[in-house]
Amino acid sequence: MNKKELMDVYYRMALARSFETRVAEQYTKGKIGGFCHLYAGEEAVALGALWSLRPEDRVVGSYRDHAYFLMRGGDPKTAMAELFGHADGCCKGKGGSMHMYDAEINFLGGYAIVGGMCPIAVGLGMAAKYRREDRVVLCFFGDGATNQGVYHEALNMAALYELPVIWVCENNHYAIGSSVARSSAEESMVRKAKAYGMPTHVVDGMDFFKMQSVAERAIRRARKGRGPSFIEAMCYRYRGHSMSDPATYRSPEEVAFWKKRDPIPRIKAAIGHDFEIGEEEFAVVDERVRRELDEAVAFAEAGSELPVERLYEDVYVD
Amino acid sequence: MNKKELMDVYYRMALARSFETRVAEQYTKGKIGGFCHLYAGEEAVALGALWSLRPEDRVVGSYRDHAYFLMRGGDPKTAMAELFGHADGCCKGKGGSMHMYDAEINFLGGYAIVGGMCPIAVGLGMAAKYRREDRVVLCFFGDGATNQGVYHEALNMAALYELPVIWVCENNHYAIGSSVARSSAEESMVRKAKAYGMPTHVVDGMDFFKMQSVAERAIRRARKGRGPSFIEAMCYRYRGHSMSDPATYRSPEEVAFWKKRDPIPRIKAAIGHDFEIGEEEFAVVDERVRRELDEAVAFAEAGSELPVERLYEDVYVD
Amino acid sequence: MPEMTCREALNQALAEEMRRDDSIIVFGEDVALYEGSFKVTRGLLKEFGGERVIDTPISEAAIVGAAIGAAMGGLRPVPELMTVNFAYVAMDQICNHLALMRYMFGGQVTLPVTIRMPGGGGHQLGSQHSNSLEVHFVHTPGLKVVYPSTPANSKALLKAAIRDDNPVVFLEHEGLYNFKGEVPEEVEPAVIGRAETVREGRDVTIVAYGAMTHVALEAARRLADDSVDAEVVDLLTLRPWDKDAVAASVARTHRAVVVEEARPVCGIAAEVAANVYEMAFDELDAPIRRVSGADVPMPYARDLEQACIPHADDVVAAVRATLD
Amino acid sequence: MPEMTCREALNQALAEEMRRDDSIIVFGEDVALYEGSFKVTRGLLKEFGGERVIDTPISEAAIVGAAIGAAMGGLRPVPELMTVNFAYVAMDQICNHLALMRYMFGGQVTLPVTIRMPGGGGHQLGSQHSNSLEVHFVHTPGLKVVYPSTPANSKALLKAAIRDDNPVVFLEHEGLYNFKGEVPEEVEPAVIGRAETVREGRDVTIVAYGAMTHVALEAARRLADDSVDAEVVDLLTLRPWDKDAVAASVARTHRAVVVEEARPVCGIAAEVAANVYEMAFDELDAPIRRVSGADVPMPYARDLEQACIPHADDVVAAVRATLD
Ligand SMILES: Cc1ncc(C[n+]2csc(CCOP(=O)(O)OP(=O)(O)O)c2C)c(N)n1
Ligand SMILES: Cc1ncc(C[n+]2csc(CCOP(=O)(O)OP(=O)(O)O)c2C)c(N)n1
Ligand SMILES: [Mg+2]
Ligand SMILES: [Mg+2]
Repeated sequence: MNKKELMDVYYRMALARSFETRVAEQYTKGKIGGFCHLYAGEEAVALGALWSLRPEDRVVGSYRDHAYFLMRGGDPKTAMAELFGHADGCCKGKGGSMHMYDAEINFLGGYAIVGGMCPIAVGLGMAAKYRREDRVVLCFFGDGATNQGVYHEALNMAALYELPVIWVCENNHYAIGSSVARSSAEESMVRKAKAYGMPTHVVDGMDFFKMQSVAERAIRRARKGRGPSFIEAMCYRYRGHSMSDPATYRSPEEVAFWKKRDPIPRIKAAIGHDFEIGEEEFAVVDERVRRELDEAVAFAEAGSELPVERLYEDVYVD
Repeated sequence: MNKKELMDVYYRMALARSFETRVAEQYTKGKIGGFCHLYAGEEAVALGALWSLRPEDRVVGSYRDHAYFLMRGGDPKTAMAELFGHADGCCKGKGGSMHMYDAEINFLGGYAIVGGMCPIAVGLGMAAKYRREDRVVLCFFGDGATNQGVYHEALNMAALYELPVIWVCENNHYAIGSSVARSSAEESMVRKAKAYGMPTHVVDGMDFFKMQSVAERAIRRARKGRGPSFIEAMCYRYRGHSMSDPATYRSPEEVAFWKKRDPIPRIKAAIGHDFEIGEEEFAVVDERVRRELDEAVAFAEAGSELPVERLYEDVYVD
Repeated sequence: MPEMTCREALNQALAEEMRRDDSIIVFGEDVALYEGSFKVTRGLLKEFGGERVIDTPISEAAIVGAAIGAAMGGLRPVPELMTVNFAYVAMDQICNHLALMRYMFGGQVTLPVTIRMPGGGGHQLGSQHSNSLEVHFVHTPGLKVVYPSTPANSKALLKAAIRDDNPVVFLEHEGLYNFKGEVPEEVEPAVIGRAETVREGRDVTIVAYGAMTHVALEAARRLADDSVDAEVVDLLTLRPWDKDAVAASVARTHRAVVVEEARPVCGIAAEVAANVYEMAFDELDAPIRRVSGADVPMPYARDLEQACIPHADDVVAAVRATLD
Repeated sequence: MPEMTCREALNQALAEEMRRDDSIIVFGEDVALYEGSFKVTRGLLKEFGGERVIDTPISEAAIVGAAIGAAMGGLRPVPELMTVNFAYVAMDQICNHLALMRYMFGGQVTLPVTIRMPGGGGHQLGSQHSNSLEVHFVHTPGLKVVYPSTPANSKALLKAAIRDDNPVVFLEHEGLYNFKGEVPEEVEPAVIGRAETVREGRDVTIVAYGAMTHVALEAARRLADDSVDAEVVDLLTLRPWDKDAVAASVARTHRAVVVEEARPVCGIAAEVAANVYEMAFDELDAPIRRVSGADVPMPYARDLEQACIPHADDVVAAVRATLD
């Protein structure tokens, strides 16, 4: 990767991280409602996985979806407006935090039923394969989703039909308050996925480069028509499960352990080392992020909800 | 096993086999309705698995349930009456072929939703464990059930809680017209079950002794509180999926291949060899089976349905 | 006009639509090689090949989810669930994904999915295989629900469902697969949401759908022998259902009976009745009678099962009660 | 009398019943160590230990199935589904197993299972997390369905549900968890199936349940300012629901409005209305009005969401319509 690309990596991770900080602020102010799940800490997973995609490739994920949306190129303005429930949000304010969507960038949705997006990824793969389109599908979900029945049905179908689907399991070690060890008889997500006879990879999800390279391999394989792959990205969420979870089930030591592996300083260090980039250049990016997020918040604050007369729109196509 | 026990093995297999022949006759005559799935060919699986159970152990299975019911000690009369839909059937005629049940013998049901009985086995295991009762649970299901989400949820829970559940997968190579190879990315049920970190066994399900010995091991382990096991019994159903399936998707050669491995002649040969038992002794058993089934059919023919006034009984406990 | 069964009519609708539009794919358990548990997909694999007619594992939730994804990917999937009973294991994908995704994503997704599901009682299939699940779908905004009753409307409605850009739950009564009737050479897609008056009459309106339409017609014939002239309205679509047609009929007859095979509590008949009262309270000369399936799990025994399903006698009795 | 929230009352009911009967076990996602997503199971792990208060994986279908098996094994399980929305993934175990097994097996099984499920809208949880699923359960024979509205009846009904030998779907409104009220020192189990007249009045009967009971009461207060004297009946149990109480009230008031948070089509209000007409057609001076949740997937935006949920204004308007 060249310098420009690497600075883009930094930008996207910084944007996603800072976005979550702003979201937390606005949530606390009561501007954002509902359940709100932040991605802070896991940025390298999403960005590494998304990095080698092409615009026409398709992405689905869970309710922890702000980062997917932004890193795929979504506009922070429409994202923030969505969180405010406003008409100019990416889903007109009908979706909210858990249900971002932007057809333009082929981010095809955040879904709030654990595992529920997995068979949808299968169908997207079926469409691409039938149409002989050169598109792959990326599906993000958590460790907890591997205990939901439909997840298994989906993996089996993807492998059986050799579909171009890349399964990205964000193993952040917890499903709300339940650690993997307390909820899964088999703690290794990769060993669990062996039941479907597809290539599997475990990777340090706090390291963008490792994540990116494993994902690239899987994507290339899918493009060649050789079927799905499974990636287990070991990672950690810095915050509680959602804005309302104080996360008392985790020790401060554990949190500190993972914060030491923060992907953002790591990428900074790597870039700094390879290209002799100093703090000033990062500060420029940070400033850009700050400005864009100021604009996003201002945009959201300026908006308003859809008029109630439009409540019944979008239930059916006319 | 002594001679008496072995003759009992023969009796039970012969009874189950002949029962299905009678059922087919009565079905063709229109005395039996609905979906009707025969167990012919798979007798060694059920009997081998059930053999080492104690009366207080509990058994659940699929809709292909006549054999479980009979081999567990159920009365052929109430079984046949159930198939006729009569009030003196094992479920008062409300269950039918797919839903036999007899609390007395701890056969706790045939279930007609593929995989649907698996979590019920988990709950039975939870109850036994919590009560510190020395009881195990045996759960029968087909290869097709391993593609149903809830099956995976159930196996995970059984392993996580170390429950005394023995999972018996009857791999008869087909789910209706779909061969395992055409429906499961991983054709080995045992490899699929590895995802739950419990001991797994593949066994020749056409051989009573092999089946019995593997099951006994699993049962012993469960009794010791060491958790669930998974058994894949390779077997074959001689008839179509149900009475209405001509089974044209299977070659005559394939059927012949499996019929050569028929568990009943095999057990006869083994007993004959070890104890020098001749055809006459088997003929006595065959005669007993014939008489019992004549009685069962006569019993069923003599009965009648519950009066319609009792339609609303059994929906709720008063 | 050629005569054929509902099964054949449905099969023709699938084949004709697939010829017309290569974005249509059909998938489900044993729909391809085995040609369908009820043989509705007979011949499709042969004509359209394995890329368009696909056998799936026994994974109903994933089948529906895959249909959603395939539709998002530009196809027009027509999955089959082997029977409607298995919709219970796919309920989350049907009601909490398919039905609401267009809305939740602010209109950005179009999901032209038609889920075909055989169902209905009367064949001694026992409690777990004899459910009539229409209420669950009709209760859920975002779905359309269609339930044909004859070969001709089976064909016209299935074509309409497939061409509709909304998710359609397409219910087929197993008891009607062998039911014969005339079907025009050329069938145009029906209008989803429009009821049909299948018999005109002055004295009472009988509202029915699916297999119950035939029960209602039989009742009307018997009533005619006693000089009661019943009008029979076949809803055909259960969501959205044709309130105007029903209200107009009741405005003429001043009496109504609603027949459903499904269970009564929060049933289709309750919905129709509640609306008719709202629309035509002053027109009604008697309370609306509901004739529903028995409020019990379906028993296996033949006579018990028959006692759970509405018959012409029951409808006749209900009509008489409204005339008293 | 001590004052407490619904959350505390439910928590007390669980603890008291567990003390009384060691066959009761509680399980579900994050109910033990985390003490419940809504903290209804707070303190239970500590008091009763990990053998009776058990965290499960995210496997709702298996949770319900395990409850069935545990009940067959002699226990009295009280599983929690984190929210009612996830009942969709467990629908087969709830409606096609739990509900019908006793019947299907000819009365040989007794399934004293109480499934607790928080639900209801109003917290901007979006389309997939704001469903009111009562209709699906109420439509299904074999289940009982309970929906309390105050701390006192929450406690009395949960005790009754747990002691009931039938499967009970126990719905808790998330918006009521912090709702406070007086609860007697000693609470006896309520009678399942009995409604309560929470306000007497002469002019109109407002039938409601769950959170809507408070909306109905607020409407009644406003109407009183205009000299309209409304009676409010809280159903408390939705299956079986108390037809006698409702009919008796309507026989006095001659007018009725039914309020539900759930969606209208085949809703609870349709069911109540259809029955009231059948029971008391000649008593009614005006058509029954239904006030239901909007017939759309739930939107996230605050005002849009509020527009989907019945408010006192809507009830007042409906009452006025019946009085015109
Ligand atoms: C079917 C279902 N059950 C329960 C929930 C409630 N819930 C939301 S997120 C969550 C934990 C998911 O954990 P995981 O899959 O590891 O993802 P993470 O939140 O850690 O990213 C649960 C139980 C849900 N949304 N869907
Ligand atoms: C959830 C569900 N889907 C579909 C069916 C229809 N069905 C009944 S049996 C069967 C095949 C099951 O195959 P397998 O599990 O291998 O058992 P076998 O019949 O071979 O004993 C199918 C698809 C069902 N009963 N339940
Ligand atoms: Mg997680
Ligand atoms: Mg099989």
